[in-house]
Amino acid sequence: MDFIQLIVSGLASGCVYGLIALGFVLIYKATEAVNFAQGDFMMIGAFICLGLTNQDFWGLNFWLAVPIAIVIMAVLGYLFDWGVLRFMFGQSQVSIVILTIAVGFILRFAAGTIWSHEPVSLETPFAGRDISLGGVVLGFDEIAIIIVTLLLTLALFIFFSRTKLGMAMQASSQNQLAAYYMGIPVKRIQSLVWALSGAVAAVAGILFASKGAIDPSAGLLGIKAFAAAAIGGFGSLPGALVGGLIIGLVEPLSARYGAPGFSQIAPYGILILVLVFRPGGLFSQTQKKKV
Amino acid sequence: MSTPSTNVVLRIDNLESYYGPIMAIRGVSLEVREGQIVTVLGANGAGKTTLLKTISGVMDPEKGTVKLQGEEIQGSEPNQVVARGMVHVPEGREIFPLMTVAENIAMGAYTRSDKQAIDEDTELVYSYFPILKERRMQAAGTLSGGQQQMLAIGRGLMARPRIMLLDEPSLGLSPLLTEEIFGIIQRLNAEQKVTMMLVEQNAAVALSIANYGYVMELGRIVMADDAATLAASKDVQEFYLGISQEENQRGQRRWKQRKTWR
Amino acid sequence: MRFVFKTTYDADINLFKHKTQMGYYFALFAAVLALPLYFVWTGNPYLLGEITAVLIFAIVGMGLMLLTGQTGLASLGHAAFMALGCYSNILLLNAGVPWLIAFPLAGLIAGVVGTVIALPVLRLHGVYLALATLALSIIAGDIIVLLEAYTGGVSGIAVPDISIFGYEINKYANPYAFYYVVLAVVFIIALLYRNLLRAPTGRSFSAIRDSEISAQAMGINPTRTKAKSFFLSCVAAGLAGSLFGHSATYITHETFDLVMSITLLLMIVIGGLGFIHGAFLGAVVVGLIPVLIANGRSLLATTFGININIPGLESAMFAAILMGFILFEPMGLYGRWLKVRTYFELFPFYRKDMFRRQKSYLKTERVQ
Amino acid sequence: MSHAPLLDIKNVTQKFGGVVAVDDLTLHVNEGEVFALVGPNGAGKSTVFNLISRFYTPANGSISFNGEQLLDLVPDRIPSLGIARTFQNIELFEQATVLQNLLVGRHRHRATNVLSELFFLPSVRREERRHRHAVEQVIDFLDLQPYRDKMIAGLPYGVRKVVELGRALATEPKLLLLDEPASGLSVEETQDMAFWIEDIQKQMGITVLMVEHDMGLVSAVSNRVMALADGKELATGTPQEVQSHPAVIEAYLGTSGIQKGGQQAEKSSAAKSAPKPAKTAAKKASAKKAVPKKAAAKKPAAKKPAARKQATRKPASARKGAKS
Repeated sequence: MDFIQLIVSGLASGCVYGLIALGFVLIYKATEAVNFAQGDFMMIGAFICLGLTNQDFWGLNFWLAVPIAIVIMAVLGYLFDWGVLRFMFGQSQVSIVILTIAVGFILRFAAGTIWSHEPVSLETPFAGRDISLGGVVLGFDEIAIIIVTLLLTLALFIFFSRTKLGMAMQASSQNQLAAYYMGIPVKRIQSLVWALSGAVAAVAGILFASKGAIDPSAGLLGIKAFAAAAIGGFGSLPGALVGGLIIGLVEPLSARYGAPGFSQIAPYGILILVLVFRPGGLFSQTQKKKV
Repeated sequence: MSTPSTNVVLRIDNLESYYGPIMAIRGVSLEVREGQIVTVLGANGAGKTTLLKTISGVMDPEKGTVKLQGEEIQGSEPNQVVARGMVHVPEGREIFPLMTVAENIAMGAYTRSDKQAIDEDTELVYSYFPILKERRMQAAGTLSGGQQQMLAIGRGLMARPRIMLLDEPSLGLSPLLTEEIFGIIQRLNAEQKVTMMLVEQNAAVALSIANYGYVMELGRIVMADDAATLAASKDVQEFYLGISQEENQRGQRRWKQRKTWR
Repeated sequence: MRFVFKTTYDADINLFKHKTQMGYYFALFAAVLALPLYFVWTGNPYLLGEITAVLIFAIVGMGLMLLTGQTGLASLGHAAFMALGCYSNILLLNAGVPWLIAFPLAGLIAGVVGTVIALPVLRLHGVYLALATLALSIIAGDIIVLLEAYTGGVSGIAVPDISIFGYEINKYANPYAFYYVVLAVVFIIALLYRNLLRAPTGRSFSAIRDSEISAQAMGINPTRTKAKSFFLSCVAAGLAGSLFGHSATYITHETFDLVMSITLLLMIVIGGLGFIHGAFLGAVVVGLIPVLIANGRSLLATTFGININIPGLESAMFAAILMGFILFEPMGLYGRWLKVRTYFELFPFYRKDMFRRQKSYLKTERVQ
Repeated sequence: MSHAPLLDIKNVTQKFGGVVAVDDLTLHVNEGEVFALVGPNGAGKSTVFNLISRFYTPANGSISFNGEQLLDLVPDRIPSLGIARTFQNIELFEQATVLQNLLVGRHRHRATNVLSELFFLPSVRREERRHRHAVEQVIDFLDLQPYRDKMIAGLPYGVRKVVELGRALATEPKLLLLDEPASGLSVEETQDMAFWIEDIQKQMGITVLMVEHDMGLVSAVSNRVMALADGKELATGTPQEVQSHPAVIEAYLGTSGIQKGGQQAEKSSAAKSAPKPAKTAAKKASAKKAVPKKAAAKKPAAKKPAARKQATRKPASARKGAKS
């Protein structure tokens, strides 16, 4: 039973990693850039929702606060691309990566200044409630995380592979010039992707904060989500989820059964192993150049 | 519309364009009339590709105007130009390598929403290039060079443009396919009334299907005339068609005959 | 504009394009040699310490530039290789090895171990390589803790002083001597770097960066070439790490953290990727901005009595300034310098739009 | 002259997923000849090159060069045997100058190591001078002087093609693989290319294997031609034989035989001056394959290339006379 309990909580935290990784993959799939601030986006999303709904702050109804927070994050994402990244259009990805690193620092500072550096929990209607299934106690928060993550991944997967807009997003990442030749408004599409990833970050943040406390440095979780995205194969949405779950499971298991200090290293060890044996990740999307 | 041949679709005035500090086009003026096939000839590096890119908004001009059906479009985003009915089919390999052939072709119709007509056009493209139909589930990046060129052209057709800019459609294609592609261009022009602006190294074929031609050298237009007149001109024959007037001496080729416009 | 009329192949092979250029660099060298005199005169060597730190950053910057700028491999793990050099140096010194042997040996160890660790991930490209090295960098901190017996782990370890033939050099006791030691290392590395770039190996590096497949078709072994670049880069990182240790005098598992790795990459991008000058310019920016921010803050406190004490403000300001650099100088500082130089060379014929950016477009990196 | 062929490809098959790109192909290239591969797009021509370069490993078969088994070697060992190549879509080092690109071509002649290069020992300088000298000869040969210190990124397509040829020549190969050397080149530049290929063969003694669609160039420079379709051999022989082969016309050449300058050339002087060899070639083909109807219908097509060959070849020999 203990083992199953461990698995369930591992799955839940894996889902959070997966959600953050989903944000990376969205941006990467559609713009080929890596958003190092995705973890901080998540943190900000959590704080916005928390600021709207917690009794210490505005005290809005939770079900009202969640969509508002998601919309605010989407707008922020859009504005970041529109106001900052658009000046960098066509520049190398390294520059964009560095921009996002810098933004992460600024977001962390902003969050600390606005909401303090103390860890806070999001007050959710399902906090502290659980059901017991044959000896296994499942928290409502854990169930919510798993269900929402699965639905979101599925929805995004369908969006990217079935809809015209989703296809256009992929097209504009693979060849910006050709996408323009097709009449795809590449810049606006990129802004939309940033909005989308902002919304996903908000969802991830809300779920994360409902499960435990959050503070401005929570964004550093993003680094583990990187490992998740890379394990899954950086351009693959289901890959991000699978990668997140792998990391979520490895962590508690290696902490329980491994040597002390090993659980810190294990996720990255797995990442390196995956990259060595499958350089493009589990759901590899790379292709050999044809000459 | 009673006299379509006098209707100017595309008019370029005194266009200048730079690659960094290098002036690639130096004051080009030309016009394309509705229903025409206009070809631009010139050696490599003459600025033909840059000209097309500047027209379609992929590059920003420094000076001058580009008018599409009377409206100035210079310096606008390429997607806005496409929305106005002008499609640029680029040279080389500007495809989406990780998407399938079918998805690439579907992207060609991005600006359209008439699903039934899109399906018909897709079938039309497949009928032009059966090999693409055969390979439609294959990632486009794994096609051979010539097949990618076919894909680029087929995809360009999907936008149902009023005017097409074609940059070296025959690049890397077999003689048979080259012939077929020019047949398709002629048919589109005759049947669908698509106006064409064609840049092509294969000057003989280009002139044979074009109504009007321009010759570019070092970023300038140096000759402009009816295609037939150009084809008969001594300089064009010598430098673009490879026909020499007298028995050729190899020495003459290496120490080039001076072009009269230089 | 100066046109060099080349009459021998040596004109292309020599280090300097012409006599005047050589003159500029000798003048620069003389200036940095004489710099400590100024601080002797003012009697406050605090700023010299900061300049020494900048030079140390320039050493690892050159190493990373070789890897990222020349070979096109982005590393987010260079702080780990600095740590490798630093701890090797300390352990060797503590084992009684003289500094003159321990120091280069530490660089060598960093190079060899770094390459062996990185070898399996060297066939990765772009973001995958960056993430793999990022993982290395994260693991490094934990490994240092695990090896507490040797590294001091969380509680840290003291760094012995430099001793050259009995002459003890400590950053605080004799800052001038320490400055010259660092300067000598900088000079040697810069010279070797330049030498490499004008030789076949340097060309094979940029060949790998620009087109791996055609480099292969020219007979260049990609893995071996990347490994070479990684090795040399790690040696530079190891040497810089050792000097950084001497400069810090006490290090813990947090000294060489992920933030440092990221800062290093920031540094060379801001300086200008692909140019050796970029490593120096970037080091100046990254090294001196925190000093300026701190000075500005103390200035506000002493003259206006305004005490700003918001946690994280400094790093946020630092980040904002970096954002400004990237946004307005995407080609890096060296790119700006080239523009300024062209302006003066062509004066008064410089056109404002000469360096205006033409629209540019990216293609996927997933096809390699 | 009965020694073994320089390049010997035997029963090679290459599949990509379900697609068979090269199907049990056998071909050999003799020392000193110019051998051309022609065929429809996707026939597997470039795949043959990539097999020789060892970018692909065939499912079965063998490839030997000068007695060495290429399949035992890794891609970066191939140039050291003396095989150089160009690419269909130009794979130059974009962020480097023309000179540096050509110097990379000298990589296989490198005699220094990293350590000596770090300290730039006199031996390194000596080697560098030697490489510079060799590269300078290539620059002279290809008239690349105006571009010597220019970045590749800013060069027009035609010049890049020449630089790529130069980089391959800088390796001093025994066998040169040219992948569509004339695609995207103007008539004028194609003629230059033809002269260069001829000089490469005759004066430098380098064997050339090329893929090309411009039948004018193919018939002007090549000794033997093989037509491929669907990875299989369609016909092999002299340019005339292959061009008049009905299956080749059907699958590849088409009726009007479009080529740079081809159409007009036929109408004017060339058609008058040299219809004879073409006719005999056509007759030969029809006699062999016994499809007289088709061959007769395609006669005009078969005529042209030969005519063009005359037009370009003759002056070439004339110049040689003038040179010596």
